[in-house]
Amino acid sequence: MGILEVKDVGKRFGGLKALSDVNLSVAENTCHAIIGPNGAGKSTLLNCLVGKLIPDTGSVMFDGQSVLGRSPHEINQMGISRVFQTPEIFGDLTVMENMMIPLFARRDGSYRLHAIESVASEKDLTQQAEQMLDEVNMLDKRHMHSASMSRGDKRRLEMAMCLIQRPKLLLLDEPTAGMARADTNNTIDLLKQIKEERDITIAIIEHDMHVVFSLADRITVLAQGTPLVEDTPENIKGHPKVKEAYLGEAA
Amino acid sequence: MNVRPDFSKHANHAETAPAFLSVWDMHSYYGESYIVQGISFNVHEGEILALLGRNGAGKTTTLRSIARLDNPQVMKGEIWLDHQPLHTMRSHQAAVAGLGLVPEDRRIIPGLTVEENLQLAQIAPPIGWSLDRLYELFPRLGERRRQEGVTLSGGEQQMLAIARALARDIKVLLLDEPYEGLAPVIVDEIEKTLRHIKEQGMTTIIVEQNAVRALQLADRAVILDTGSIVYDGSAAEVLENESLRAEYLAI
Amino acid sequence: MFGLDKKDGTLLIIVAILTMCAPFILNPFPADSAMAQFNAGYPDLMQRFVIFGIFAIGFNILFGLTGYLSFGHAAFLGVGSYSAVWMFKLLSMNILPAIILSVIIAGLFALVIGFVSLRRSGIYFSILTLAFAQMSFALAYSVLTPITNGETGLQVTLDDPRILGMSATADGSIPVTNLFGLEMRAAYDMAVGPWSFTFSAGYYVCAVILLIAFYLSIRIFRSPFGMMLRAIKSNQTRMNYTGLNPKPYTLAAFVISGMYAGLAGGLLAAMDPLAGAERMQWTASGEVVLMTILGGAGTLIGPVLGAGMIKYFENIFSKINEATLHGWFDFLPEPLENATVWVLEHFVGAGWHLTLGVIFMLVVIFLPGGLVEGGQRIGRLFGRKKAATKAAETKPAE
Amino acid sequence: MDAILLQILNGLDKGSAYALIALGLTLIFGTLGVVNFAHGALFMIGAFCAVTMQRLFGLSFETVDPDKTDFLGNPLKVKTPYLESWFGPEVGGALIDWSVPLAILLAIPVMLIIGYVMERGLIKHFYKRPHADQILVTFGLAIVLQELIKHYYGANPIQTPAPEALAGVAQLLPGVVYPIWRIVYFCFAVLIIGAVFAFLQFTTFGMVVRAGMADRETVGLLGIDIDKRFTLMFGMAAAVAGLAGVMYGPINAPNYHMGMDFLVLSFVVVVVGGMGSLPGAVAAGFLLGILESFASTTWATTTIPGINQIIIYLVAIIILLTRPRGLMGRKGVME
Amino acid sequence: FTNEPTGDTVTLGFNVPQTGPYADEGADELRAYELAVEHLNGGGDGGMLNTFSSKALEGSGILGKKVEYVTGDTQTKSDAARASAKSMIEKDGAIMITGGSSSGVAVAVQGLCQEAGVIFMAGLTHSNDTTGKDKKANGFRHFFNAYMSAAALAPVLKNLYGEDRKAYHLTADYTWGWTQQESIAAATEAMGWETVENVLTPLAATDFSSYIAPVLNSGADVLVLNHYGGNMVNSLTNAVQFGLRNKEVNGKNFEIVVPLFSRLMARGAGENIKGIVGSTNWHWSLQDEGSKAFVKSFGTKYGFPPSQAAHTCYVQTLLYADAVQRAGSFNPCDVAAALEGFEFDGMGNGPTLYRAADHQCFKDVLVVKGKENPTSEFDLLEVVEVTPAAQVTYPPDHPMFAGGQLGSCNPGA
Ligand SMILES: Nc1ncnc2c1ncn2[C@@H]1O[C@H](COP(=O)(O)OP(=O)(O)OP(=O)(O)O)[C@@H](O)[C@H]1O
Ligand SMILES: Nc1ncnc2c1ncn2[C@@H]1O[C@H](COP(=O)(O)OP(=O)(O)OP(=O)(O)O)[C@@H](O)[C@H]1O
Ligand SMILES: CC(C)C[C@H](N)C(=O)O
Ligand SMILES: [Mg+2]
Ligand SMILES: [Mg+2]
Repeated sequence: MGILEVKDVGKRFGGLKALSDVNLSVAENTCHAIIGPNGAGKSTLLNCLVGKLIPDTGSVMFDGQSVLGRSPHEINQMGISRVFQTPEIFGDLTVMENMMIPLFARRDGSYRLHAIESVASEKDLTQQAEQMLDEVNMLDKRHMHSASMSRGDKRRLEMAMCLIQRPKLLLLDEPTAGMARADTNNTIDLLKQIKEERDITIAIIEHDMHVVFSLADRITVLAQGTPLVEDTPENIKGHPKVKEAYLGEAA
Repeated sequence: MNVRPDFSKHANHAETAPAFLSVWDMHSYYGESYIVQGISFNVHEGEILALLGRNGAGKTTTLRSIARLDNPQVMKGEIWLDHQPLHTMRSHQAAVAGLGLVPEDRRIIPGLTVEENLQLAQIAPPIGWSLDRLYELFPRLGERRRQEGVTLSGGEQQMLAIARALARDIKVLLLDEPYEGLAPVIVDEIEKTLRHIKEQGMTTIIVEQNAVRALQLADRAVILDTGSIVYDGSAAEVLENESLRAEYLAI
Repeated sequence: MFGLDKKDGTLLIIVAILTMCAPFILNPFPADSAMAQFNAGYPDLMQRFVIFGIFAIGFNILFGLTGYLSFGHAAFLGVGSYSAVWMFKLLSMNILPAIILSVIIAGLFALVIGFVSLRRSGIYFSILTLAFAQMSFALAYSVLTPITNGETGLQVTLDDPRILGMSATADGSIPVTNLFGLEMRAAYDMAVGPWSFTFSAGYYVCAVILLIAFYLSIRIFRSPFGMMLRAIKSNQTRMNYTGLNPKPYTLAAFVISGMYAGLAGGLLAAMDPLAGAERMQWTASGEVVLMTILGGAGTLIGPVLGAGMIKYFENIFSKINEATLHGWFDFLPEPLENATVWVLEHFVGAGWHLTLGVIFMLVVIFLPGGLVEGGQRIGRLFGRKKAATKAAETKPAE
Repeated sequence: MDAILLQILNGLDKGSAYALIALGLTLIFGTLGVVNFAHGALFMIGAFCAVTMQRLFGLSFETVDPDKTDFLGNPLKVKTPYLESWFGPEVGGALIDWSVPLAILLAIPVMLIIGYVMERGLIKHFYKRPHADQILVTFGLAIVLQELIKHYYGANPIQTPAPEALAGVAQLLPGVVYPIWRIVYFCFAVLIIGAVFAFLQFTTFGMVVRAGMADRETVGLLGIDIDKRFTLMFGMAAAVAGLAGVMYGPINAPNYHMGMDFLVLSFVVVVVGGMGSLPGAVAAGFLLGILESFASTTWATTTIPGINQIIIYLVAIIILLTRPRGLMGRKGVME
Repeated sequence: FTNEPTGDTVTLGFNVPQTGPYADEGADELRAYELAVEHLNGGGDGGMLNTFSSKALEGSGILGKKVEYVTGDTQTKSDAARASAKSMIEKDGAIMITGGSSSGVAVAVQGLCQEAGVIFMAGLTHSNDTTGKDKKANGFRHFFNAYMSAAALAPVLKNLYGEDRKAYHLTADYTWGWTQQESIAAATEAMGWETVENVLTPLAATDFSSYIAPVLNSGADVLVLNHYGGNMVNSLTNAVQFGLRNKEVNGKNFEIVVPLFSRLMARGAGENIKGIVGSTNWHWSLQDEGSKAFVKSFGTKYGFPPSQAAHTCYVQTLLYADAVQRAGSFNPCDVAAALEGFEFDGMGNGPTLYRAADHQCFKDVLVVKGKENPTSEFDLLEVVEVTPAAQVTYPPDHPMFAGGQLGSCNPGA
C-alpha cells in the first residue's frame, strides 16, 4: 500500500477526456516521476490530488484518507505541498516574508490570529526560514521584493516555501523548467538530500530527462490521459513506445 | 536616418556582412535597478543567435528592451532593425517594423480562445503564416482551437506562443526559452521548424537554458553575465571549449 | 518601545506629540488676524480630525492590508453612533459604556455582513458591502424611524429614562456627556498675546483613544496576522496551497476594522449626542475610502492625514464667504480686488467641493502614494545628499 | 392587469436609463477596467447639452414693453428669440420646440471631445494604477464637473420639455395610456444598445480591447496600438452616457447632481450584470428597473414596508451570492 | 453666557445648504442674510427696518455693535449642519445661529443651539415637529408649518374642487413629508374628502413614474404631492407626463395639489406648475409696504426678486436684532423673553405673533396657484387667497404638536 493511491481516476473537460482510468500507487519515501507528452494530463492529475480539480470518477487516497471533497488548504494540512508550473509566490512580499507564511500555517488547521506580537519576535521561525533559504542558495536575496526576481529564482523560492512545511508528499510540476543548468543540478542535489534526510515522498513532473533519471525511483508515462507504462527508469529509457511517443532523440 | 553606429571597437564584429539587427550600448533599468549595463551586439540576416547566461543575467531584460516594452526602460543606447531605428519606437511600432517576441511566460491572453489568440496577431499588418499553416505545424492547436487559451497545458501554451509570433510577418524572431515545458519530441519538432524558417531567411535570437541544444542550433552565441556581455563569438566554439562553458554556463 | 521597533516607535511618538499639541499647532494665526479663518484649533474640528482618523485607521487595516475595498464601512460607524446614543438615552451620559457598546454592536454587525460579503472578492465584494450599507441607510432613514429617528437623527431628550443617571438637570436641561464626571464639553481657553488656544476635555479623550488605536494598528501591521493579510492580498492561491484558509483572517480583519468604525461612531456621538442617518450613506463610506487613498493606503499614518485634510476643507473652506475674501484683498485696487475675489470665490464657500475635487486630482496625479508620498518626497529633498551617494552605488539587482 | 402592464412599461423605461448608463460604464469599467466615478458626471453633462441647446436656441434680444412693469416697477423688457426673428415664429418656434432631440447633434461631438480629452489627458495614465487611485481621480473629476455645472446653471432642476408633438400620452390599449416621450426613450435606448452591440460584435474591436485589457503588453507585441482603441472605446462610452443624458431631460428635469444620483446605482447594475459583460449590464439594467417598478406598488410596500427603497440592493446581494460573477460575468475580469 | 460679545462687533452664524439639492435656496438665504446685515449696520436703503412696527433698531448695528457674520454649509444633512454650527459657535464665537432648509436639519441644529446656549432662528423648516414635539426654548420659527398649510388650503380646495373628492397622496418618506401628509389628510377629510391612498416615496427617488402609474387606476381624482425641491419637480413633471392633468375621473377634472410651494421650485417645474394650487409663506408680489420695501432693496442689489426662503431668513435676522435691542442684552434668555409673545407688523405677512408657548409665529398664510400667463421669468405664482392668521392658529397642545417640551432657556457657559 503506497502513501498515495490513485484509483480509476477520470476527468473530462467538456468533450475532452483529459484523464481516464488512471491508477497510480506511490510508495512512501520514494520519488515517483510522471512524464508524458504535452497535454497528456499530468498537471490535471496533480490538480486532482491537491483539490484544485475534482475528478469525475475514481478515488484518491493519501495516507489512508481520501482527499476528495476537501478544500486545498485542508489537503495541504494533510501533508501535501505543491510547486506550480508557473511560480505562485507572494509577489508583494519579500523573500523572507514569503518563507514566514508557511511557517505560520498550522498543520492542525487551527488559526493563529496573533495580531499583537510582532513578527520579529518569532525568533526560531525566522531562524528556520533563514536556514532553508541558505539551503536553496537564496539567503543573500532574503530582503528582495519577490516579484522582481528572475523566474528561476521564483521557482527556487517556491520550492523552499513548500519544503519548509516539511510535507509528507511533495508535488513538483516541472520544478527545473527555465532553471540554469547549475541550479538544476543544485536542485537535484537538494531534493536527493532532503529525500534522504526526511521522510518525504516526491511526485515530480518533468520534461528534463536528466532530472527525471537522476531522481526518480519509478516512472509513470502518461499519454492521452491514461498511464502507458509504469516502470523503473532503466526500463523506461529503453521502452520503444515511450521513445517514439515522447523521448525522441533525447533518449 | 541611415546612419549606422560604429561597431569597429568591438572585436567580434569582424564579419563584413552588414548587421541586420544591431544593439549598441544599450542600458536598461527596472525602475531604479540597473540591469542591462551597456551591451552591444549584432545579428546578421538569416542568422540564429543564442543568448545565454545564468538566471538573472539579464537575458529576458535584453529581449524585452529590444521589443520596446514599457518595462524595462532603455535609458541609453540604439537598436536598429533593417535600417529602422527601433529605439525610437514603442512596442506596437516595433512589431509592425518586423519584430516578433515569444515571451518567457508565454503570455497567452486570458478570455480568448486559441483561435482568437492567433487572430489577434493578424489584426495589424503585416500578416505572416495562415492559421491553416500554423495548425499544420502544431496539430495540437488545431484540435484545441475553441478552447480558452489559458486552459491549455503548459506545453500547448508554449506552442501557441510560438505560433502567434509566426502568424505575423516578422523579420526577427526573439525566443525567450521556447523549449521550456515541452516534451523532448516536440522540442525536436520545433528545432526543425526553426531550422526551416531560418532557411527561408528568418533571423532569430534564442534564449535558452538548455545551452547545449541552443548552441547546436545557433550560428553564434552571446553570453551575458550580470548585465554585460562576456562572450560574443561562434556557437561551435563554446560547445567545444570546456573552460568557456564551465566559466559562464556552469556546464 | 512598547514592543515597537525604532522607526515605528518614533512614528508613534511623533503622532503623540502632534495630537497632544494640536491645540497649538492648529491655531497658528492670531485670533483677530485675517488669517484666523484658517485656524482649525477649535474643539469640534479637532475632535473630528481624530475621530475620522480612527475611522480611517480601521478602514486601512482592512483595505491597506488585505486589499478588500469595502464600500459600506459607514454603516458600522452609524451603528456605533446609534448604539452610543441609545446608551445615553437609556443608561447614563457616561461615555464609557456607550463607547464599549458601540464597538461591540459594530463588531457584531461587521461579523454578519463580513461573513456574507467575504464569500466574494474584488469588485463583487465592494458591491456587496455597498448594498448592505445602503440598505441599512434606507432602513435607518425611514422604516426604522422608531429606533433611529429618521432624517432628524437620534437625539437625547429631556424625558429619556437614563436609569443610572438623571433625565434632566436641576435647571431643566439635558445632561451633558461625560467621562465619570469630566464633561466632554468642558474646555479651557488660554490666551497668549493675540493668540488663543482651546483645550477641550472631549478632544483629549478622543486623542488618547486615537493614540491607543494607532498603536494597536502598528502592532497589527507588524504582526504575523498583518503579514498573513498582506499575503492574502498578494496571492490567494498560494495561500490556499500553503494550508491556510484566508477567510477567517479576512473576516477577522473585517471585524476589527468594523470595530474601529464603531469606535469612531461611538466617539462622534459622545462628543455630540446626535446620530444622523446620513452618516451611513454611501457617500460617507466613500469618504473614508477617499481619506485612506488620499493619505496613502497601506501606510500607517496616511489615513489620519487624509482624514484631516478632507475634514479641514469641509469645515474651513466652506466657511469662507465673499465678504471674507473682500476683507482679505481690500488692499488691492478695486478692479483687481474684484477680479481676485471672483476667481477665488469659485473655490471657497459653496465652492469648497470644487477645491476638494481639484485637490483629489492633483494629489493622485502627482503623488501616487498619497500625502505620505508627498511627505517622503520632501524628506528626500532634505536628505538629498544621502540619496545622491546611494544612487552612485546603484548596482544590478543581483 | 392594466396596472401590471403599466408597471412593466415603467420598469422597461427606468431600465432603459439604467441600461444605457450601465452600458457606457461597462465599456469603461468592465472592459477597460477603469473604475470611473465620473461616469455619472458624463451622463449629467449630456443632459446639460440639452439645456445648453435649449438656451442657445432661446437666445433672444430684449425690447421694452412700456405697458407692463417688472417686479421693481420699471418698464418690462420683453425677450424675443433670435431664431424666431430670423426664421419667423413658425420655423423658429419649431426649432426651439425640438431643441432637446436636436441637442443630440450637439451632444455627440461634445461628448466625444470630452471623452477624448479625459482619456488622453487623465485616464490614460491610470490604467496601470490601482483601482483606488482611479476612484480618487475620477471622483475628483466628477466633483469638479458637477461644481462647474452648478456654478453656471444653478442648483435647481431646469426643465427641458419634449417637443410638443411628443409631449402627450399615447393610448396603448383601451384604458392604458403612456407618455409618448417615454416610449421614444425606450426605443432610443434599444437603438443605441443595438448599435453598440453591433459595433463590438461584428468587428474585432471588442475582442482586441478585451485582449488589451487582459494583457496590454502582449497585445502591443502583436503590433496593435491599443492606446488608440482604448481612447475610441472611452469616447464611445462617453457618447453613450451623454446621449442617455440628453434624451433623459424631458423625463426628469436635469440638475447638477443627477449624475451622482445614478452613479452608485449604475455600478450596482454593472456588477450585478457581471463584469465585462455587455449583455449582462443591459439585462441587469432592465431587470432591476422592472423589479424596482414592482416594488414601488402599494401592494409591495404594504406587504414589506420599505421594500421600494432596498429592493435593488437586496436583489444585488441575492444575485451576487448565488451567482459568483453576477448574471453573465466573465471569469477573471476584476476579481 | 456663551460667546458674550466683548468687542465692538457681534457675530451671527448663517448656516445654509451650499451643496446638495437645496443649494439654490441656500444661496438665496445667504443673499437675504447679507442684505439684513447691511441694513442692520445702517447701509443700503434700510429695507424693512423702515416698515417694521418695532422701532428699536436704528441702523447702528445691534446694541451699538457692528454686525459681522460667518457662513457655513449644512449640506442638508443633520450631521454636517451640526458640525458647521458647532464650528461657528466654538471657533467664530457666533451668538446666534440661523438658517437651514430641511426640517431634519433645523431640528438637529436647534437641539445643538439649546445645548450650547445660543439662540436658533430657524430658516426654512415646515415640519410640525420643529415647534411641535422637538421644540426648544432657545429655538424660534418664523416660517409657517404643515398644519398651517393644510388649514389654509382646505377651504380653498373646497371652493375650487368641491367637497366630494378622492385624494391620493405621494409623500416624501421622512419627518416633514409625514407631518405634512398627516395635516393635509386631516384637513381635507374634515371637509368631506376621502384619502384613498398614501404612498411613501424614497427621498432618493428621481423617477416617480412607478408611483404615478397606479394613480391612474386608483379611482382618485386629486393627487397631493407632499414633496419638496427636486423630488417635487420630478414627481410633478412625471404626473403631467402621464396626462393626469387632462384626465377626467368620476366626472371631474383630475387635479394636482402641491401643499408647499416655492418660487424657486416653481421655476424648476416650468410649464407644469401652471394652475396648480399650493401654499407659501410669502411671495414677492405682495403689495404691503414691508414686502415692497424688501423686494425693492433685494431686487436692486441682486437683480431679481427674493424667494420666500430669502424673506423668512431676512425677517428672522431683523427680529433677532430687534429682540436684543429691546432686551438690552445679548443673553439668550433675555432675548428669548423679548421674543416670546412679541407682536409685530410691517414684515410682509401682516400682524404677527411669536407665540410664547411654542416659539412659532402666527401670521397670514398665502394660498397660491401657478400662473397661467407669466409676464416674466419670476412671475410664476399668483396669490389666490390670503388666509388670515386666526384661521390657521391652533392650540399649543394640539395633538399634531404634542410630545415635546420647550424646556428652559439655556444661556450656556
Ligand atoms: N480547464 C480546462 N478546460 C478544457 N481543457 C483543459 C482544461 N485544462 C486542461 N485542459 C486540457 O487537458 C489536457 C491535459 O492538460 P494538462 O495540463 O494536464 O497537460 P500536461 O500533461 O500537464 O501537459 P504539459 O506537459 O504540456 O504541461 C490538455 O490537452 C489541455 O488542453
Ligand atoms: N520587474 C522587475 N523589476 C525589478 N527587477 C527585475 C524585474 N524583472 C527582473 N528584474 C531583475 O533583473 C535581473 C535580470 O532579470 P532577467 O529576467 O532579465 O534575467 P534572465 O537572464 O532572463 O533570467 P532567467 O533565466 O531566470 O529568466 C534579475 O536580477 C531580476 O531580479
Ligand atoms: C425646505 C422646507 C420648506 C421643506 C423641507 N423639505 C422641510 O423639511 O421642511
Ligand atoms: Mg503541465
Ligand atoms: Mg528570463
